[in-house]
Amino acid sequence: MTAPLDLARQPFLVASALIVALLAVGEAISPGFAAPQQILRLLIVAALLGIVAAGQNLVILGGREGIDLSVGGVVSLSAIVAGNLMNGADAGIPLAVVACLATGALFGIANGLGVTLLRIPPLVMTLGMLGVLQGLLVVVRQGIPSGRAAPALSEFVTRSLLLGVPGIIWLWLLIGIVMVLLLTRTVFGHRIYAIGSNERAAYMTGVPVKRVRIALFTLSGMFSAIAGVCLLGYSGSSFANVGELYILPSIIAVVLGGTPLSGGKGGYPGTMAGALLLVILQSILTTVNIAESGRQMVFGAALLVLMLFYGRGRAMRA
Amino acid sequence: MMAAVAAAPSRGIDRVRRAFQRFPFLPALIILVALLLLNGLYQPRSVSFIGITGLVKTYLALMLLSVAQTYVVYAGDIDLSAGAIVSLVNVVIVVLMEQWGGGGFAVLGAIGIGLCVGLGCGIVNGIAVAALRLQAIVATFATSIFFAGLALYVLPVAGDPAPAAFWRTYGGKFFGIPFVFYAAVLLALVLYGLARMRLSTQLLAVGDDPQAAFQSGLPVTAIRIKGYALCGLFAGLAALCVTGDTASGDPLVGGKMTLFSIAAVVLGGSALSGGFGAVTGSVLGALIIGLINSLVYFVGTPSEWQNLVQGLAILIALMAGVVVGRKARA
Amino acid sequence: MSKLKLGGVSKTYGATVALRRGDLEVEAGEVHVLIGSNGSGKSTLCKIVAGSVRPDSGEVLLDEKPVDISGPGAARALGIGIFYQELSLAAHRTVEENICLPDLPRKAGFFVDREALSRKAARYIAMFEGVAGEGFAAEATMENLRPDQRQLVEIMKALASEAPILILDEPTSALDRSQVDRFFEILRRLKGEGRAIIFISHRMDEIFAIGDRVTVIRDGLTVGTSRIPDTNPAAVIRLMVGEQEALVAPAPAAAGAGVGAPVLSVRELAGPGFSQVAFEVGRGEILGFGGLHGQGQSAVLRALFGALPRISGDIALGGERFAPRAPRDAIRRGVAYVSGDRRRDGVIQGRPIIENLMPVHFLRGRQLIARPADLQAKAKPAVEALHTKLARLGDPIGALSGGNQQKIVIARWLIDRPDVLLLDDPTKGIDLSAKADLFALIRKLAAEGLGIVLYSSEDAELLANADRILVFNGGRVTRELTGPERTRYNLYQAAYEAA
Amino acid sequence: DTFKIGLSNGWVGSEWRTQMIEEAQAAAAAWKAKGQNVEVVVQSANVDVPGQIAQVRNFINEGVNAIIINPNSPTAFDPVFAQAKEAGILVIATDAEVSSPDAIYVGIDQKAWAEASAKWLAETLGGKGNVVAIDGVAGHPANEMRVAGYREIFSQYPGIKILNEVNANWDQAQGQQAMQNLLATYPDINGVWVQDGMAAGAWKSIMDAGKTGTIAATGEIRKDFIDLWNKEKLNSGASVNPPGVMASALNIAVLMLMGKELKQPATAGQYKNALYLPIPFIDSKNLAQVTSALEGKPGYYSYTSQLSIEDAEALFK
Ligand SMILES: Nc1ncnc2c1ncn2[C@@H]1O[C@H](COP(=O)(O)OP(=O)(O)OP(=O)(O)O)[C@@H](O)[C@H]1O
Ligand SMILES: Nc1ncnc2c1ncn2[C@@H]1O[C@H](COP(=O)(O)OP(=O)(O)OP(=O)(O)O)[C@@H](O)[C@H]1O
Ligand SMILES: [Mg+2]
Ligand SMILES: [Mg+2]
Repeated sequence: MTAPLDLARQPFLVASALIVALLAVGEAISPGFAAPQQILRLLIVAALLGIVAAGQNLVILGGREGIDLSVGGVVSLSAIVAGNLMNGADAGIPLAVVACLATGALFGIANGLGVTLLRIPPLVMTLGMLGVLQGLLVVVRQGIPSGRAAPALSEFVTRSLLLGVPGIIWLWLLIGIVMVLLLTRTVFGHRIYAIGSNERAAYMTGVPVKRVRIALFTLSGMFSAIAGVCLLGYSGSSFANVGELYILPSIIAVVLGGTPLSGGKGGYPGTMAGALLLVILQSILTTVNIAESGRQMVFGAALLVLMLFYGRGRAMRA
Repeated sequence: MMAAVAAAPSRGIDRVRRAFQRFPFLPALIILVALLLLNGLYQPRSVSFIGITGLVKTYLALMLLSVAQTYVVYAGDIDLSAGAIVSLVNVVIVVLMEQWGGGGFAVLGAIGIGLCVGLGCGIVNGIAVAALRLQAIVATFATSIFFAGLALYVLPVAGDPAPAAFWRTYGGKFFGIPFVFYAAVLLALVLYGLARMRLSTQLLAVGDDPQAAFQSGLPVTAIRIKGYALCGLFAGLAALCVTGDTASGDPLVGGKMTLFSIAAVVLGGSALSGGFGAVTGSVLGALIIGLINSLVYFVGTPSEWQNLVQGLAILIALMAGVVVGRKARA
Repeated sequence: MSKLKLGGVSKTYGATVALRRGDLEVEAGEVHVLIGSNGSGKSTLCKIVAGSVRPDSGEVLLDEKPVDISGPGAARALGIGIFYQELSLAAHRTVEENICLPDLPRKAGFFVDREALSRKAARYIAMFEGVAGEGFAAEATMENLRPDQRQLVEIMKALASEAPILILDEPTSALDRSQVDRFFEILRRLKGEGRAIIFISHRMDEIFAIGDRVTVIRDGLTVGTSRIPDTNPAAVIRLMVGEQEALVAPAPAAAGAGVGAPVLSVRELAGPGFSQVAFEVGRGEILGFGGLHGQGQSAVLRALFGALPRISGDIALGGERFAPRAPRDAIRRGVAYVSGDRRRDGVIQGRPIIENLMPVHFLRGRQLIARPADLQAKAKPAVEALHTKLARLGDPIGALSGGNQQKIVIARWLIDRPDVLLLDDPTKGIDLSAKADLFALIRKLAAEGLGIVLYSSEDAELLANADRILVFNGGRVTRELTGPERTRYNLYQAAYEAA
Repeated sequence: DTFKIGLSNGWVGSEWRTQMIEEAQAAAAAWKAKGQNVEVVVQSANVDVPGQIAQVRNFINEGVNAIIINPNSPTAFDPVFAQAKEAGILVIATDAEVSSPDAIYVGIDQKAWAEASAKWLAETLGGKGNVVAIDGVAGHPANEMRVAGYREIFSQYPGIKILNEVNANWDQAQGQQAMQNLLATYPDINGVWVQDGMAAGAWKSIMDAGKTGTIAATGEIRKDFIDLWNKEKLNSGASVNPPGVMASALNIAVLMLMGKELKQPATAGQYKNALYLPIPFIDSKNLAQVTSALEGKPGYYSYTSQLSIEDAEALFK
């Protein structure tokens, strides 16, 4: 109907086709790879990445070279904060979730303010912020009681909640629906695309450019915080630097999902497929018994090939 | 007719503005001088001859890698694989020098091959980004994984020693002056020459507006590939310095340098969006990172706070550089 | 013998046919005018010749020999130089570097020969000596230049190719009269040297002043070529619009008739590039801003819209104080602003037409939710009022021609009716029929009680449509022309006399 | 007078490292009671190899008496350690061995560390079964020594088959994901050899798959894991790489600065400069004792041991 969906649909189909193909490859290499239980486990891992990528996707859609490298730091910090606040007790979950969302929002706002008010390029601002967060992790870990996940949280992430599907996958699905509605059916969504496509024109038509952009970075921080809490549930206890792994993969998931880094077009369904694609690829490589050097070379080359499917830019001479 | 009236009082401001436009690295220079003074204040020996020699020895590699990064940033591109190229070249030359016996010719031969490997990696990146039109950030991240895997294949575990002839040269002195200073002077000359190359202007023009450059008749794809090739070559040179300073092969050695090289480029006043900047600034930016790290220690920051203070200081320097540079130019 | 000949070149972008069948024959020593309404395919044709667009079919002959133009570089090598409508300049490079960019003089193979570069650029800079304006210098960077100065650099860059064939795609759209005059002198000299020149403009007077022959393109088809002495504007327009009746300019407005209470009044307004500006606009009135290019007219309009920082003075809207800090403030109070620079200020590229129409409504209607059906219903009337040609509201805006894009940009202000409409050279690069539509609509809006301020760089347009004209010079209003004073003579006199 | 000792740590990505520094600082403070003032200065940050070389250069500039370093590379410090020695500075590496002839290594033998747990696993499996290994960062020397260690042990048991070895970069979550993928691919795993914090992750996947009773896997030494071990009655065994190694190295450094001489010069290991410390082992036999030693400590706290000043003195003439 409206264009955001139209634009999102195509890459989504491409990525979905690739997912099926990769699952077939995985099943051929090691029987049992595409069994329902294993796919659910892959979905859990993909959900963690996909939630981080939701924020990344928003920031990228907003244009002006939008990118958020600080997601890794926020994920780590939030996992640690959540672990300390819940300290293995279910009663601590609400407080932990609220505190983490606030923390994520705080750093997101800081990023947003730097990018809009001081007009620091997002890559620079969030790279610097990542350094700060990594430093902060070291400080925060000093003299803390514990970093254990509450049992209910672990259950939510790893055990079946409904229809045999774990809660985190439902959460991811919910986030997916909210993201699609947000981007296509709200004024805020239209404004995101507008500032991502032509910030000046958006400004001249009354879009509160700065506020929208700050909101995008804030949401990115909050999504990373949610991912951090879930990651705590996934691994049972918090530990340092868990989030670093999510920085570049979250960007790749967005790109594989058909949102170009230049912003202004694309959507979240593709990103979800991109995240799953990435996780499946990594899993296949884990199960193949070759040396790590070989795994890395295959992974790098495979990423390049995957990007050829839709990550390509416009030709100079059309 | 209008503007002529207001010309007189603004001439001084105009001159400042022009200076910042011509020398985008001025904010970096100011920060660098301030940091040198502070380092000297807290630890006089750190700015002694020996201290500065050590600084240059350690950070020459990052300076070169930042220069490498600058050439792709000129064109509005970026190279996240620069650090992986450093690792790859490092292990290639160390393994070759060992296999060929570690003599003078072995060292020179290995250096030659190493630089070719760097160049080759750069060209691969250039083809992926410019010819295949993949987005630079993600494509070079993918190639970085590939190069890192290759490095691991060449040398599966860190620790192969480089021949003494090699690192003793790098760490040694000639006529009482440390080798690295000769290298730094040579680097300055090379950069001066490169700044006058047609390629530099063309890269900057491409960075300003690739479509416009293309329509002007510039071979945009070839220019961007050349930019990446230059980047690979300088990453190779950076690897030589890493090898000289660490005297060994390590397939992981360059990994963390990539982000620092980008930070150095920004600290040096170049615009990541392309079209504007100077390699001189990136060299200063690399030194700023080094000096911030040592200053944080010299002022007596408790160990658990060091990372945070370093992170904050670099963030503030980045923001200050961007803001001051823009204010001064506007 | 023709210097350049195009035989049936065509180009489609997805569903959009940009050029159906372009035929053109240009001889050495002539200025060959290309004319056609917006989106008729002129620029596409030019870009095909210049190698920056790949044609789908057709052939290009140089000196009656077929050539393969594989890219802009190849075109240059074949002796084709071009001025791009959208310019092709590097913002952070200097004037002289930009002039020489396609072919940097070299030293020792790899290095730039700085002296040769300066010498070469100086030749072309000298051609516009005296008309280039304040701040124009060989060492100035593009980002510090005004739009007209940038256009001059693009002209110099095209001239520096010294190509036997020169393509000039709307090179005068931002230039003022003195600059155009100088440029035409140069063109006449080049013509004398035997160059073949393709010249595009929407300004009829320019076409008849400089052209030798004129070729008309309609909907991507070449529909005819005539010698300029054998034709007249009316005939050309008839060719452009086809079977439809040629559109006549609307009758001059009834000056002052039916002007209501002041809706916008301005006192002592000062800001970057203007000062001591004062005026009132009544309901139903179209107030014109005239004068030479860049005398502060646009800046005043932007200031009224809240898009310029650091202004002083008093503005009142419908009698109430008004101090906009951002366009958002102005929009909320019912001020609308249409910029002629649609690529920069107007169009949200790459997004659907509907999304381009709605942002103002979102703000004025205090909306949070965007329901597609609701949006369609609101957008339709606004689009239809302007006779916009489009397939579906969900199509990307890039599928429309420039003129139709501009209509969308205007239509977005009509969904919620504003009180004040600020038009900042709104017809730049718009074809004649679209202009006629637009001014009919503007008059209608005025009649409905809007106060309208119109700045136009085309004097005829201003004289025909404004009830009253304020002539700007050096950032101030130097003369007000009302009623029968609104003559071309008075306008020029006020514009050219020293401020 | 006071000995000034610089502690250099090039990675702060785990609590183990923090604890290592804290124990070393505590050890320095303990010398005061003995009448010897020891001042420690610390540089501890995430740096790459060149960055850590810069840390050492800072210490040299500052004129410390000794440097104790947990190095990011085995060989990269040769030149800068030579420079330190020229300046009369004692250099001791800990946790990871260095090749420099100008330094000594005080710490555990990483290979023996891996051998101990591999041996436990092989014995627990009765000398036969399918084993997978989850390793740290490929190319990292400590990892490679450990890999060599377990491979050597497993090769001595003809019944043990290594199905696959994967790298999870010493990251708990990656260890968990790797284990999950391995479980899906190989339904018949009997044993898992996994290092450090990744063990907690691997065990989580094993528990999620409901295979706690059928799989034996190596463990780790943080209190959280020890608690889990007790609670779930895991079939596990863990070699201890105590964070106290730096404190041990510091005690040795102080004694050397006092001019004392080692009874047995440090000549062990591949670089002939090592002084190996004993490697404690945790299995079901001493689990209770370890648990009580960790009583009241935070979850990330690692089971530790170190050479006391007296232990260290005993090594000197
Ligand atoms: N005078 C102007 N003309 C054109 N574009 C502008 C102008 N001023 C700002 N912009 C564009 O709009 C962006 C945001 O500007 P602005 O400061 O007004 O934000 P805002 O949306 O009003 O934010 P806030 O909600 O904080 O007021 C700028 O980065 C710039 O690209
Ligand atoms: N890159 C493109 N992608 C899609 N459509 C395009 C593109 N370039 C041009 N078009 C379309 O092709 C048609 C012809 O465009 P062109 O720019 O040649 O018109 P023109 O005659 O130069 O118009 P104007 O007078 O407005 O400059 C228009 O409908 C335009 O929207
Ligand atoms: Mg055109
Ligand atoms: Mg504002």
